[in-house]
Amino acid sequence: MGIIVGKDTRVVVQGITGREGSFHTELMLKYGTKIVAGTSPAKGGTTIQGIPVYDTVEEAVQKEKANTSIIFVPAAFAKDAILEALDAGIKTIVVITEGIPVKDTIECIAKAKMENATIIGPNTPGIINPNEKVKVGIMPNHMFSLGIIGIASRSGTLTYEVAWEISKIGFGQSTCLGLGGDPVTGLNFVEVLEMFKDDKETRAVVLIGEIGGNAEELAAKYVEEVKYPKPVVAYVAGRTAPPGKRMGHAGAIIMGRVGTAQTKIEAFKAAGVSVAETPFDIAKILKEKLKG
Amino acid sequence: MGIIVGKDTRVVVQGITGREGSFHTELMLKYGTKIVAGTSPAKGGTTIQGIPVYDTVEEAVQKEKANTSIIFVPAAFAKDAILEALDAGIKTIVVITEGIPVKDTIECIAKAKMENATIIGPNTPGIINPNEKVKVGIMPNHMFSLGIIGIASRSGTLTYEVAWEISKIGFGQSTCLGLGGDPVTGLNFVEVLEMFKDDKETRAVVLIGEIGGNAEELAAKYVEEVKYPKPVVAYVAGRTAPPGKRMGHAGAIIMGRVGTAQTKIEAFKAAGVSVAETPFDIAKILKEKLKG
Amino acid sequence: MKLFEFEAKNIFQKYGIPTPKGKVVTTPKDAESAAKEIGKPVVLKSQILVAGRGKAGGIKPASNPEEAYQIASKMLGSLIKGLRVESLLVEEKLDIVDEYYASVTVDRSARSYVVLASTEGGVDIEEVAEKSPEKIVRLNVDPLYGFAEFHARKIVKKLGFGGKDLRTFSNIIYSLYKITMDYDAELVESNPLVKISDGSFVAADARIIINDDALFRHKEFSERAFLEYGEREAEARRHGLSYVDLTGNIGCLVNGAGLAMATMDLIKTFGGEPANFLDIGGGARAEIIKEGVKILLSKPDVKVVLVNILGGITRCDEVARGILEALRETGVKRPLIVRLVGTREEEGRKILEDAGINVFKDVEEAVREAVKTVRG
Amino acid sequence: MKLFEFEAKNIFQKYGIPTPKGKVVTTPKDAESAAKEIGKPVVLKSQILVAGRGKAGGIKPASNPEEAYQIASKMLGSLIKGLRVESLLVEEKLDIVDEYYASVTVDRSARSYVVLASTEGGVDIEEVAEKSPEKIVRLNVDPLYGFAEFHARKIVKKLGFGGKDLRTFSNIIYSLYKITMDYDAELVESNPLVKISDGSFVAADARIIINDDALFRHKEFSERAFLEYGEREAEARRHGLSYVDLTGNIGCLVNGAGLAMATMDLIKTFGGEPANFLDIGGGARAEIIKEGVKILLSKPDVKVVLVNILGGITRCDEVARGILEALRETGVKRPLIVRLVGTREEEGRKILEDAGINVFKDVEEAVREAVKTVRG
Repeated sequence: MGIIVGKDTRVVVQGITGREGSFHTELMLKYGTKIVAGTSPAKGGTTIQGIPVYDTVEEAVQKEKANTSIIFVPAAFAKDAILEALDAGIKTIVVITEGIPVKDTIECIAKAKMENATIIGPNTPGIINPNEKVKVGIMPNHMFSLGIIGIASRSGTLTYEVAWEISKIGFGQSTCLGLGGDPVTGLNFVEVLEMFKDDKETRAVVLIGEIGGNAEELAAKYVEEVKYPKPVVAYVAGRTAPPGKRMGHAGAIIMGRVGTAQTKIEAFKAAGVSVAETPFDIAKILKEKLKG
Repeated sequence: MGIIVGKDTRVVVQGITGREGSFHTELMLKYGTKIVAGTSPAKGGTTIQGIPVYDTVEEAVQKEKANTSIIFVPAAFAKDAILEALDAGIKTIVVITEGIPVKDTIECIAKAKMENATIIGPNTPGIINPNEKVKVGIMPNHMFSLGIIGIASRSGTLTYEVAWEISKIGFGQSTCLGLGGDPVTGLNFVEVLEMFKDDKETRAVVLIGEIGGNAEELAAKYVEEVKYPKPVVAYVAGRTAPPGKRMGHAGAIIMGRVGTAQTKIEAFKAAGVSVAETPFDIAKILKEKLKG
Repeated sequence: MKLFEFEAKNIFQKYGIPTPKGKVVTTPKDAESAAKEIGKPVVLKSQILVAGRGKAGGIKPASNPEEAYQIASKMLGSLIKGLRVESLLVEEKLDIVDEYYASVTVDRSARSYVVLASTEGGVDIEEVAEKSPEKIVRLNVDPLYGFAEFHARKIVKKLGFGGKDLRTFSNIIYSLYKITMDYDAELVESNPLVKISDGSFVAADARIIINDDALFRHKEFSERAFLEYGEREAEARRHGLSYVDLTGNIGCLVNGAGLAMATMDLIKTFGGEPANFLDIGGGARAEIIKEGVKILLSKPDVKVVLVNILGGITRCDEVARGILEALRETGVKRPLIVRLVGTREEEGRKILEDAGINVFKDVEEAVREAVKTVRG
Repeated sequence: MKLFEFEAKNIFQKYGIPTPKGKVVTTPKDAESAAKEIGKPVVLKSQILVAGRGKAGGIKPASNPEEAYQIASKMLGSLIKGLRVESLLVEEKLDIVDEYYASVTVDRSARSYVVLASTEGGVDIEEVAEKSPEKIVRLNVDPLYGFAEFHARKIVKKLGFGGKDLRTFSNIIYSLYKITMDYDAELVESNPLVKISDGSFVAADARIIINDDALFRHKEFSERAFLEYGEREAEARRHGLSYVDLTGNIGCLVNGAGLAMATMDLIKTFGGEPANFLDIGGGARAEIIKEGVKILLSKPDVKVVLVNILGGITRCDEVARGILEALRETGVKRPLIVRLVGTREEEGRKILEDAGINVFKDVEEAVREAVKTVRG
C-alpha cells in the first residue's frame, strides 16, 4: 500500500537521455522502481541503462504499458512534456524540473484535472514508497526505510533530513512525497492528507511546510474539520526568513493575513496538530504519539 | 412544435440599442416573438420598444428568464457576446452578425458544445416557426405562413424566395432556419435533418445549399444511411458560379473532390433526394411528393 | 487575403522556419545583382496572388546573373493568369533531396483547424490525397485544448520520421500552427517543404491566406488589401461589394449570395450567360447600389443589366434611386431589367417606372426577358 | 522581476489603459523641463523597485518647474529603503475624484489567475480586504476557458458601476488580464486606479511583476534583470544562487531552500542570528559553491560561515573543493563550520580535514558550534 505509487507503477522517464534523467534512472532502478521506458524526441530506438528509449510517450504507453511518468526535461519544454504524458493516458506525472513558468504550470494542472490525472510537482524531489520499493524521484535511496509514516513536504533536502531521522528511530515511511517548491503545484497538503487518511499502512502523517502561500493554514483547517483520524506532526521552516517577494496588494488581498511561519504554526496548533520546534523534534514527537 | 424555437422561447436581444438590433426587435415583436430583454453594456436601465435593456445577459436571464439570444453586435465584439450568452446559461444563440473571424467562430462553437448549447449562424437570417409565431431572426415576416415544410438553408434572400413559393402553394413552414453563410457554422444540414426527423409537424424537408464545403454531400450521405423517413427536396445554387477562393492544396486534401454544385447535386440524387433545377421548382416537387 | 510568397516567407523566417536565400526585385538590374549576391544558380518566381503560376510560366531558373537579367526582363510586366507581374523573388536554387508537404487550414465540417502533413510533397499532392490518403497524416485541433509541440511530433512520427528529422519537421509544423493562430490565417502551407543535400529542411514555397474577416486585427495588411483581385473586383470590394468577373454578357446585381448564384443559374438554364457575380449584401444604401451598377456598366461585355432584389433589410426605393443615379452619372445606355419585390416595393417600382424602366415581380420572367434581350 | 513604474505604465498605455502625462528624468534640469512641458503641478516619483516608497518619502509634489528642480535635486541619488534613486517619473498631478483598485495575480491555492477589483482603492486596500471583504470583487479565471471581456463586465457590474464607467472600467480590467498573459506576469496591479474630474479613468499607479521563471520568453527584459536586488543579492543571482541579506552575523550556505530556512531557524533557536539566506540549489558544482562562499566572506558582518550540506544530487567533494577555492581566492580568514553528509561524504570530509577544517555530521551540533563561535 502507500499512496499514488506502488508495485503496479510502471515508469516512463521523459528526458531520459539528459544528464539528470540518465543519472536518476540508474538510481531509481537500483532502488527497485520498474522503469519500463524512456523518451527523448529524436533518440527513439536507442537504450539507456538497458531501458528502451522512444520518441513519444504514446509508444512507451502502448509498448511498455507505462502508467507513470517522471519528467526531467528543461523548463522551456516541460509543459509540452506534461501535456504529452496526459495525452498518452499517463495518470501520475512527477515533474522534477524546476523553473517552469507559472502560466504553464497552471495550464498543465487544469488539463490534468480534466483527465483525472495527478501531477506531483513541479520542482519536486518526487515520491518514494519504501515498502514496495518504488521511487519516482531523486531523493537519496539510503535515507528511507520500510515503515508507517506518511510524509508530505514542500521542501527537498529538509525532507531527507526528516525522513532520515524517522528511519533512524525505526518507524520508516509508508510514502514520502514532495509537493514541489513552486508557488503552484499539482498537489497540496489537504489532498495528500486525504489520501493518507485512507491508507492502511500509514499510521501518522508528517507535514513539512514553509513560509509563503496558505497551504499549511488550509491543511490545519482540514485536519480540524474532518477530525483527522491519525496523528499529524508539522514543521514549518522560515521563522527567521525574510518575508518572500510581496505580490503587491493583491497577494495580501487574496490570502488575508497568512503566509508567515507564525500564522502557519498557530493554525496548526489551533487545529490540534503537533508542531515541531526543529526538524529533529519531529521524530521525537512521533515516538511519543505512536508509543504503545 | 417545430424545431429549436417554440412558444416557450424567451428572447434576449444582444445589441438591442444598435440600428439593426432595435429595427428587428420591432419586427420580431410584431411577428409575435416573446422578446423579454435586450442587452447593451453601459445602457442598462433604459428601455427600447418597451423592452427592458440590461448591461449583462446574466441579468436578462435572472430577471426575465430569457432562454434564447439573438446577436446583432458588431463582428469584433461578437465572440464576447456569444461567450457571455453561454456563460449566462442561454442554450439557443442566433448569431445574425456577419464578418466574424473564423477563429472566433470555431472557439465559440466548441464552447457551446461544452455547454450543450446550440449556435445558429453566424451570418444567418435566423430561425422562424410560423405555427407558434416565433421569429428569432431578420427574415421578412409576410413571406412565411403556418405549415408543414421544414427548411434549412445556407442562404438568406434565396430562402425567402423559396419560403414564399411554399407559402403561396399553401404548404407553409413548420420551421425555417438559415445555417449561416460563413464557412464554419454552429449547425449543419445533418444536424437539422436529425431534428426535423423527430418533429411531428414537419412533413417534408427542403435543403437549400450552395457551392463550397461538403455540407450537402454529408447531408446526402446521412439521408441515405438513415433511410430518412420524410421527403427531402434539395436545391444547390452556384452551377455557373466561379469556384470559390481555393484554399491551397489543403482545401482539396481535406475535402476530396467535392464542393462544386455538380458533386453536391450528384450526391443528393444518388441518395434519393429530389433535386430542384431552379428554386421555383422546389414548391412543385413538394406538391408532387406530398399529394394524396 | 492572400499574402505574396515573399511576405509569407518573411513570416516563416520570423517563426524559425528556414526559407531559401532570396530577394524581392522589381527591375532586371536588381534581379541580376540579387543573383550575383546569391552566388549560385537561382530561380525567378513571379510574385502574383494566384495559384498554379509554375505551370503558367511564372517560375523560371537562371544559371547565372546575366541569364537572371534576361529572364527578369521578360517576366516583369508580363501577364500571368490575368495578373501583371510587378515583382520577382530571386532565390537560390535548392539542392533538393526530398519533397514534403505541410499545412494548417480550417476544416469546415469538423469546425476546427486541421494540420496536414505528408512525405509526398509537390504539385501532385492532391492526387496523393485521392489515391493514397494514408500517405497524408491529418490531425484536427481541439479548439479548447489547442495544439502542442507533442501533437506535431505525433504527426511527424506517423509519417515515419525519427532522429533529427523528427525534431526539425515537427518544429516546422508547430510553427505553421502558431502562424495560423497569430495571423488569423485560413491557410498556412508549405508545398513543397524540402529536404536539401545537407539534411536540413527548407520551405521552398510558402503560402498564407489571412481570414478576411479578421483583417481588422491585422492592420499591418490593411494598406495592401485587394491586390489579389482584378481591377473591377478590387473596385467592388472597396465599396464592400462582393464581385467576381465571368465571361458572359448579362450583368447581374442581386442582394444575397445565394440568390445571386441562383439568378446566374437561371440565366444559364434559360440559355444565357452571366457576366459576373455581384452580391450587394443586406441593407445596401442607394450610394452602394449606384457603385454596383456603375461597375457593371463599366464592363464592355455587358449587353444587359439584370437587377434582382428581394427586399428584406434592403429597401426597394434605395435600390431604385441607386440605379437611376448610376445611369445619370455614367450616361451609359444599356438595357436594364429590374425585378423588385419586398420592403418598399411600391415606392421603388414607382421611381423606376417614372424613369421609364419596366419592373418585374417574378424572377423567372425577368431572367427570361434578360436572355431574350441579349439574343436581340 | 519587478518592472519600474514607468515601464509598467508604458505597457499599460500600449494596452489602452490611460496613464498620467509624464516623463522619466535622471537630472534636476530634466525634471524642471518635464514639469514645464506638462504645464501644471506635478508629482515626482522615485523609480525604485520596492513597495511603500510613498511613506518613505519617495513621492513628492511640486507646484511649479522650479520646485520640481529643487525636489529632484534632493531625491535623485538619495537612498530610499536601501535603494539608490537613479531616476524620477515626473507626472501631472491628477485631479482625483475617486480611487479604485484593480489587479490580476496568481492564486496559489486555486491554481489559477485571479482578477480583483474594488471601489475602495488606495493605500488602505489591504485593510478593506480584511474588514469589508465584500467590497472587493474577485473572479478566478478557469485556465482552460480563459477570461473574456464579459467576465470583466461582470466584475465591474458587481462593483455597482453602470453606463460609461462600466465600459471603461471593464476595458481596463480586461487589458490588465491581457498584460498578465502576454508578459507572463505574476502581478499586474493599478492602485489607485483613479477617476479624474472629467470622468475618465487613469492608472495613477502601475505595478507589474514578471514571473522570473518565464523571463526566457521575454528577452527584452533580460538586460535589466536583478535591478530590484541589493548588490550581494544581484551578484548571487548572476550565479544562479538564491540569496537574501539579513542582519545577523552567522553566514549560511545550504543546499535546498527548506533546509536553508530550517538551518536559520535553528541558529535562532540556539541563540544566534543568521546573516543571510543562501540556497545553492541542487547539484551545484565547486565553481558555484566558491562564488557562494565568496559572497558570504565579502560581508563584513559575517563572523562565522556555516555550511550545511545534505548531499543528494549535490556532491560533498564538489562542495569541499568550492569552499577551499573561495578561501584561497579571497584570503579572508573567518571561522568556518561545515556539516557535510550524503553523496561522496567521505571524499568531501577528507578534502576539508586535510585543509584543517573540522567537519560535522549532525546539523544541530554544527549550528551550536557556530553560535558558540560568534559568542566568542
